[in-house]
Amino acid sequence: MELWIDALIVLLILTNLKLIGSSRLSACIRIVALQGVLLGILPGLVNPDQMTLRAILLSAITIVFKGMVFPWLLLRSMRTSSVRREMEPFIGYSTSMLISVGLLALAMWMGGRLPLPIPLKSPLVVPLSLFTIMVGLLAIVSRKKALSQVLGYLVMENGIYAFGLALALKEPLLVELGTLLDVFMAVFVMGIAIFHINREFDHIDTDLLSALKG
Amino acid sequence: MILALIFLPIAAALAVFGLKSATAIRVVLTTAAIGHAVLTVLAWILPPAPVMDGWLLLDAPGLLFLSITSALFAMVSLYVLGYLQRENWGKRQDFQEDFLFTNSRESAFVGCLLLFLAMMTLVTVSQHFGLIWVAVEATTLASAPLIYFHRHRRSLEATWKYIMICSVGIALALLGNFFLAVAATLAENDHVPMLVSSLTAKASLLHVPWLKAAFLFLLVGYGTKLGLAPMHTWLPDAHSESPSVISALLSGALLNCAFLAILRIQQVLLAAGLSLFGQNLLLGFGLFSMIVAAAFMLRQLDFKRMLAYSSVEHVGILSLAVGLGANAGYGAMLHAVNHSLTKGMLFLVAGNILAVYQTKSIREVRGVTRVLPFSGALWVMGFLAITGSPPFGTFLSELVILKSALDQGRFVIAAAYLLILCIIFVAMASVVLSMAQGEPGELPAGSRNHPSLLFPRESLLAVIPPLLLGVAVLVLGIYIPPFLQHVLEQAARTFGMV
Amino acid sequence: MRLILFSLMIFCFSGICSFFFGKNPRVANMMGAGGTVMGALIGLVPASIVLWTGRIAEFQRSWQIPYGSFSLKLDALSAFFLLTILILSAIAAIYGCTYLWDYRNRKNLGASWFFFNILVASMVMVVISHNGMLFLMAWEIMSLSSFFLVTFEDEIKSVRQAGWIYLIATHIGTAFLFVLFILLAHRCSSLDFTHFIASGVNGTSLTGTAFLLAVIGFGTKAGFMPFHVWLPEAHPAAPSHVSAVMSGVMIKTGIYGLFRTLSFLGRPEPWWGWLLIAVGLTSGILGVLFALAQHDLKRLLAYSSVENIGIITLGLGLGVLGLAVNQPVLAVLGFGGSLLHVLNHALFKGLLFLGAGAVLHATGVRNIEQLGGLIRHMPWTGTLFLIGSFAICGLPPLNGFISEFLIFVGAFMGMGLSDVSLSSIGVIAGLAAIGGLAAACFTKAFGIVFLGEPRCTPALPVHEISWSMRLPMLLLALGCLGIGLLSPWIISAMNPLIGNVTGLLINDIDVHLAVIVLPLQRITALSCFFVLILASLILLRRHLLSGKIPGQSCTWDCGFLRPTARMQYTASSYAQPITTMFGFFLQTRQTIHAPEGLFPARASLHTHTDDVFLKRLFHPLFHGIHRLLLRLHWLQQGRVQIYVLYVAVTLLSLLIWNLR
Amino acid sequence: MKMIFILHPLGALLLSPLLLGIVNRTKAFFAGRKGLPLLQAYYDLARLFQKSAVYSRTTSWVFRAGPMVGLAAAMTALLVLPIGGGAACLNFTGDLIFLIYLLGVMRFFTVVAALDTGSAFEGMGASREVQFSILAEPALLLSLLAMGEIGESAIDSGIPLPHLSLSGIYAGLSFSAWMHSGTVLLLAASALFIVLLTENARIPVDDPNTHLELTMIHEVMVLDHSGPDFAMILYSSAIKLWIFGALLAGILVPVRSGDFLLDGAATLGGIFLLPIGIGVIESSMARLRLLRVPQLLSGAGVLAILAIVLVLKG
Repeated sequence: MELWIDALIVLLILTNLKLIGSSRLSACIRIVALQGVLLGILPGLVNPDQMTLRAILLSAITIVFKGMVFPWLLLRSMRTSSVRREMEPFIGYSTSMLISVGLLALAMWMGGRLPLPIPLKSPLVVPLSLFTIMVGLLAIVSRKKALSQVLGYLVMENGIYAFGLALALKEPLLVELGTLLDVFMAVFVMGIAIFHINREFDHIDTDLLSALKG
Repeated sequence: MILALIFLPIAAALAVFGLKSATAIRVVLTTAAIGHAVLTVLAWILPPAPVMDGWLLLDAPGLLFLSITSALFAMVSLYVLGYLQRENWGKRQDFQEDFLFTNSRESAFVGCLLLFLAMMTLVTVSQHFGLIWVAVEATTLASAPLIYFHRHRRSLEATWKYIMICSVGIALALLGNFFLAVAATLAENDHVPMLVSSLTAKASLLHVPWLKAAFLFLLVGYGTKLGLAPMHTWLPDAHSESPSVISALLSGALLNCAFLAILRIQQVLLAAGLSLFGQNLLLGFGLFSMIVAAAFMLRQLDFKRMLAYSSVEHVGILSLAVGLGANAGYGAMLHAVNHSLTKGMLFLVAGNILAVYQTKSIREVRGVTRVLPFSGALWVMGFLAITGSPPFGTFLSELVILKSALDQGRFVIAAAYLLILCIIFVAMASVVLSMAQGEPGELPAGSRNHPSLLFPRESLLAVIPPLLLGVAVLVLGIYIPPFLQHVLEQAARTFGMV
Repeated sequence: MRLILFSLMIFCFSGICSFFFGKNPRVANMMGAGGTVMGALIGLVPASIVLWTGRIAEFQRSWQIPYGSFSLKLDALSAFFLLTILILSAIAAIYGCTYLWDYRNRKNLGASWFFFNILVASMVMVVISHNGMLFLMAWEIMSLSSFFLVTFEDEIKSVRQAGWIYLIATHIGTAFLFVLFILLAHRCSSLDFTHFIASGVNGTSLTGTAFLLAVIGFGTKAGFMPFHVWLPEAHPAAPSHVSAVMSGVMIKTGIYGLFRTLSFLGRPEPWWGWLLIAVGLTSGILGVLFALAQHDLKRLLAYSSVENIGIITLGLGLGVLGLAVNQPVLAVLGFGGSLLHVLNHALFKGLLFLGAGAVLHATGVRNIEQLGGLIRHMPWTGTLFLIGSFAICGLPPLNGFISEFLIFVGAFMGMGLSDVSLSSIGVIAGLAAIGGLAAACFTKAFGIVFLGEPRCTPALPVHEISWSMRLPMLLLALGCLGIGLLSPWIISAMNPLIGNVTGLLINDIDVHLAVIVLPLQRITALSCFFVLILASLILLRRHLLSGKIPGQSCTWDCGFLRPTARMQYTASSYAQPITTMFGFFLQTRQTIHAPEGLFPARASLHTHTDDVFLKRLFHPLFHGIHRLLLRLHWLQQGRVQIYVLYVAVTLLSLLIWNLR
Repeated sequence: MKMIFILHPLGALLLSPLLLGIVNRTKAFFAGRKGLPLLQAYYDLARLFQKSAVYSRTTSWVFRAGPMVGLAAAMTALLVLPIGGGAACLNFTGDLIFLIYLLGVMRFFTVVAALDTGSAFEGMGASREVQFSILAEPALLLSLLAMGEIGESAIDSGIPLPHLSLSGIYAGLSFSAWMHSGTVLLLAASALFIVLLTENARIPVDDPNTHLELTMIHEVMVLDHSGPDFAMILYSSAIKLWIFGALLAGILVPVRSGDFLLDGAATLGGIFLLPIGIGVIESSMARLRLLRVPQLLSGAGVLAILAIVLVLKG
């Protein structure tokens, strides 16, 4: 069982690295979709003993939204907006790879410093989530396109989810649904914003969105 | 009753989304605002019972911030009536870069406004950390379209930054909530519910490292929304590009909500005996924010941006005060009230000036006291109030904070605090005076006010709301009514300060 | 007490009324001025009662603000300042009524009167308030209302600049006062003055700090060098009756504050006295030097206010020193002279500013170099201005001499004592030098403006001012003469006041005052004798010249050549020997186009003396801070990526710092 | 106050013009001329009082008032002036200040009267007058105080705080005072002498005889006065010379018998010797360059300060 968990976690980590490394926008979107699906599976593996209806429902929703709806939205807006297919990073791919490896180490260290009150099946969950969040931030910071920033945001959310779901918090459904809804809304609003940006500027290159300063 | 407070605006919003005719929309807006205000007043008279087994409950700080929000919203909705009238809805030219743009639909605008109100109300009344988070995030989403009311590039850019940065911050806050949950886990299948009350009750059992980490995440997360430097970066853009009414709400009410969220977690830290950890962080952030604000208010070219930075400054003062603790907590509560009223007033007046001069550039605005005597007077008065000169309320709160700093023997902090306040006074004075005084140049065509006549007229709807706010600040400087005093002290005591 | 509250109400009410009647200048004038006069008359009653009897009137109400309580107290000190404030304000109001009339078509007189009344009310409040919060509020309202009065003609750039400097200076000064009061009420739950005296800080290590804070905070308002920078800017900018009030009484509230604070701090230490004397010497000598170098009449008067504040401070320092080394006679004479000079300066500086206002009103010119020969067109103004100048030079038999005489004698007393002697000699030499310089300064001011021939033809036909402007000046002049001739009685009447300040017993004070009263009586006698001789000489001259027709001619000048107005000695050349003698302090800028060639073209010489402290001290300081802060501007680049980076970095660094 | 004290002022009023005559005589003697009669000053005064006056159209009443105020001030000053050990009619604590400020009154009105003519010359003179007085006043004051602080004055009776009033001060300047603190007295006396030369417009500071140099001070200010006005000016300057003479002679002739007449007579002798000294200096020395005068005066100030520091610390 642990084997599977670790494998899954390593897989997630690899998706992060691939996301940072790959240059094609569409590829990135697909990776994010994959991540979403994997995340949906994760809780089931981490604590199989409590596969309540609620947990299952949650996983299902997760997979549906993160694995299908968001990627579909993104791909659609990518097609509608005549956007070039490259990521156009500030920081080169190899450099960002190096950075992300460093971040991975950092995440490991932090995970070590924060012992869980109730040890999980795998000690890697916390580092994984932290790492995913950092990678998301890195994606937001180091990429020019608005789309890629939304991607980064999604990855961040995934990280947070990894944490939340893996710990299967004893929280009423409301909160989780609420959070999920919020994320959905956020991405939705961002999509609209991108649509408008595209209409106003004929590009979604947020690097050029820097008129307001000082 | 609490539910009524929340659902009245929501219902109104839904109604508005359906409506077409402008008058109907405005009627609904006003009625909703007034209703909300009335409900708030009722909440003062007979405290409402907690709802949803303690998830929603109105304690002293909640009541305080709720009333600020409600009062400000009432004023703003009054102002909005005049504002929507003078806005022309067709395509029109932008005055900085001359491209054409339109406004978004009135119904959408008002609807989002009402939703915004509902979500802020939710923040003030909710006791559950998850719920607080949901509400705060919802405020972001509700206010984004408001900032993008004028559909042109700069406002779009501002909106984008607002969404992006705030969402990131909020996401971090979410993680913070999860950390808090971890900290609250006692054993397999047993943990403290995420209610403020229960967390404070069982505070001794919480896991300290996780609690600290949670606090860091929540601080940074909600701090982004609050506008603490260096997470404040979205604030000037959003405030300067959104319509003045929205800016008034953003810095008058929204910041308070984020502040309340941070105070809640501080409350838990206090119960867990970690309050110093939180206070020192808040102190540091507060001072840094003040410094940054001062730096950007010097040689500022855009008066709405200047006001935005002054919000950053006052957020700094607030968190500095909480950091100082003791009596400064009372000062912080009082200052929150004063700042909201004053800043709301200033933004509304800025809206009047903008409407006549058609520019936000400080250099091009001269002789406001001639062109708009009332707005000009209010502008100067607001400046004096916001910089904490007697006899305005801000003076009291800032003095209380200063006194507790000195009484604790923290002379360096007190000195820095005073120095920054003086610098900001200088910066604002040179801006505001240069705008208010002097010979007005020629105004853009179609403005009724002419520098030639000694007593020009202004529309009541544009003057009354800021005037009322200003009077309120003035009164708070001269006399603090006992009931308010009582609630302020209670609120301060809630966060372990007095 | 009720009467004072009543007069306060009158001030506020009339101010507000005149504000609302702003559209009708005549009514606004009537309301504003009338209200001020009436309020002043009512307020004078309790003030004089308290002053003569020494009884203390109090008023206590609780007040719903932190640390606050609405408690007023009218003791002799307050009453004295109250008297000064009310008298001068009322007189200035009468004057302003006519003075402002010319602006009725360009300005909203209502607003001006509103702020004037508020200013008076707040000054009254400052001197009678007995609670820190109340004091601070009144203090700031005073500053703000006077600021709005200064920027009356805000369409002029220099006026805006002046107002700006004034606002900044006074606000920063007030910041020091915040700290001072909080320190005084250290760990107290209230800022009542009684707490200051009771618990306070006296005896603790903070006393010295508190004293320094008071000197800076109140000194900024009073115009101690180097905190005087706002004064020469603001006074010329304001309308003349406002300058009279500001320079005559408003800056004195700073002195009042110092007196008050000293009463909280318990027994002073010697170095306080030394510091005050040093400040006094600096302000006195440099103030009059700068005054001498000015071309603008009102600016000159403003600098001379700095000088007189210096004299007042000398007396104050002497008194503090006396208390510190336990020499009551020093305290009595020093404080007495200082307080009396407060009143005197209010009288003659008010007179001079009103005179300057009359000149401005009649000619529209402020530059001394362009004026001249006015006394033949406006004999009243000229004569009254002469009286004012005579008094401010401290020459007998007018009032200026009396107060300086007190301080002189006090210093003489101190000369013998071991650790006071040096400072006493400083005071003596300083006062003497100030006297000489003041004489130079005001012979220049009066002589160049009113005597000789007009140096350039005035724009509008010069006319004598109306009686409504003449009468106030006349009253002030009479006041100068009266105090000069009635000095012995006035001094003995000041006994309770001095007792209030020094904390000595009435009888002891009488003993010490005896030292000065006899001389004053003789001085009065001699003054009368002087006047007698003068009168007889006048009669003699008339008798000698009777029957003879005095010849009329142009100025003889050794019959050189027919003198023209352009050949007259100018103000700058009159002051030049002295300004060059002290050129080191003044740093006067000169631009010379010397005559060249056999048939030289126009030659010209321009001199300008800016304030050394403003240029060398404050400008660099503020620019330094400014540049330092502008360094931070790279933070806001406009790239959303960078912004998110800030968030991330903050978070990570905090986490690492926390988890390490 | 005994009537006898009136003698001194009256004597001063009568005899002061004589001093001018003595000065001129001395100078004439050194120049090898016969010179004017001793009483020339009286003749001049008489003649001028007879004459009518001529006024410039530029001038106002200030111009006419100047001489009278000056004379009145000088006469009043005589009342507080002791003659040697002999007390003045009126003495009181700090009367020295009153004296100095009366001289200030005199100066003030001379100066404004000069400015009233609107001529370049007189303006120039006025400006120099005030410039020098700035330095002269403190020197005079401090040197007087230094003499007071010697402490001998305590023995004198009747005067409260004798060391702070002229009469008391001068009563104390006996031989013994010279014995134990001669240096102080010498310093004070020399400072006083320099001030005397300045205030009375004497060489090396000023030259009373020339009227047409750009370097004059006092004389140039009174160019336009004529007739009775000029007479008053002449008279008041004579009295001024007398005043300073009395101050200086009081130091240099330390006869303190306690008997008013004796002391007065001795000092009177001193006063009459003084103009001879002035005359000697005037005929033996050239006038200083104007720029040097301030240095001379500040020299006097330094001497005075030195004196007072000596007496206070010694």
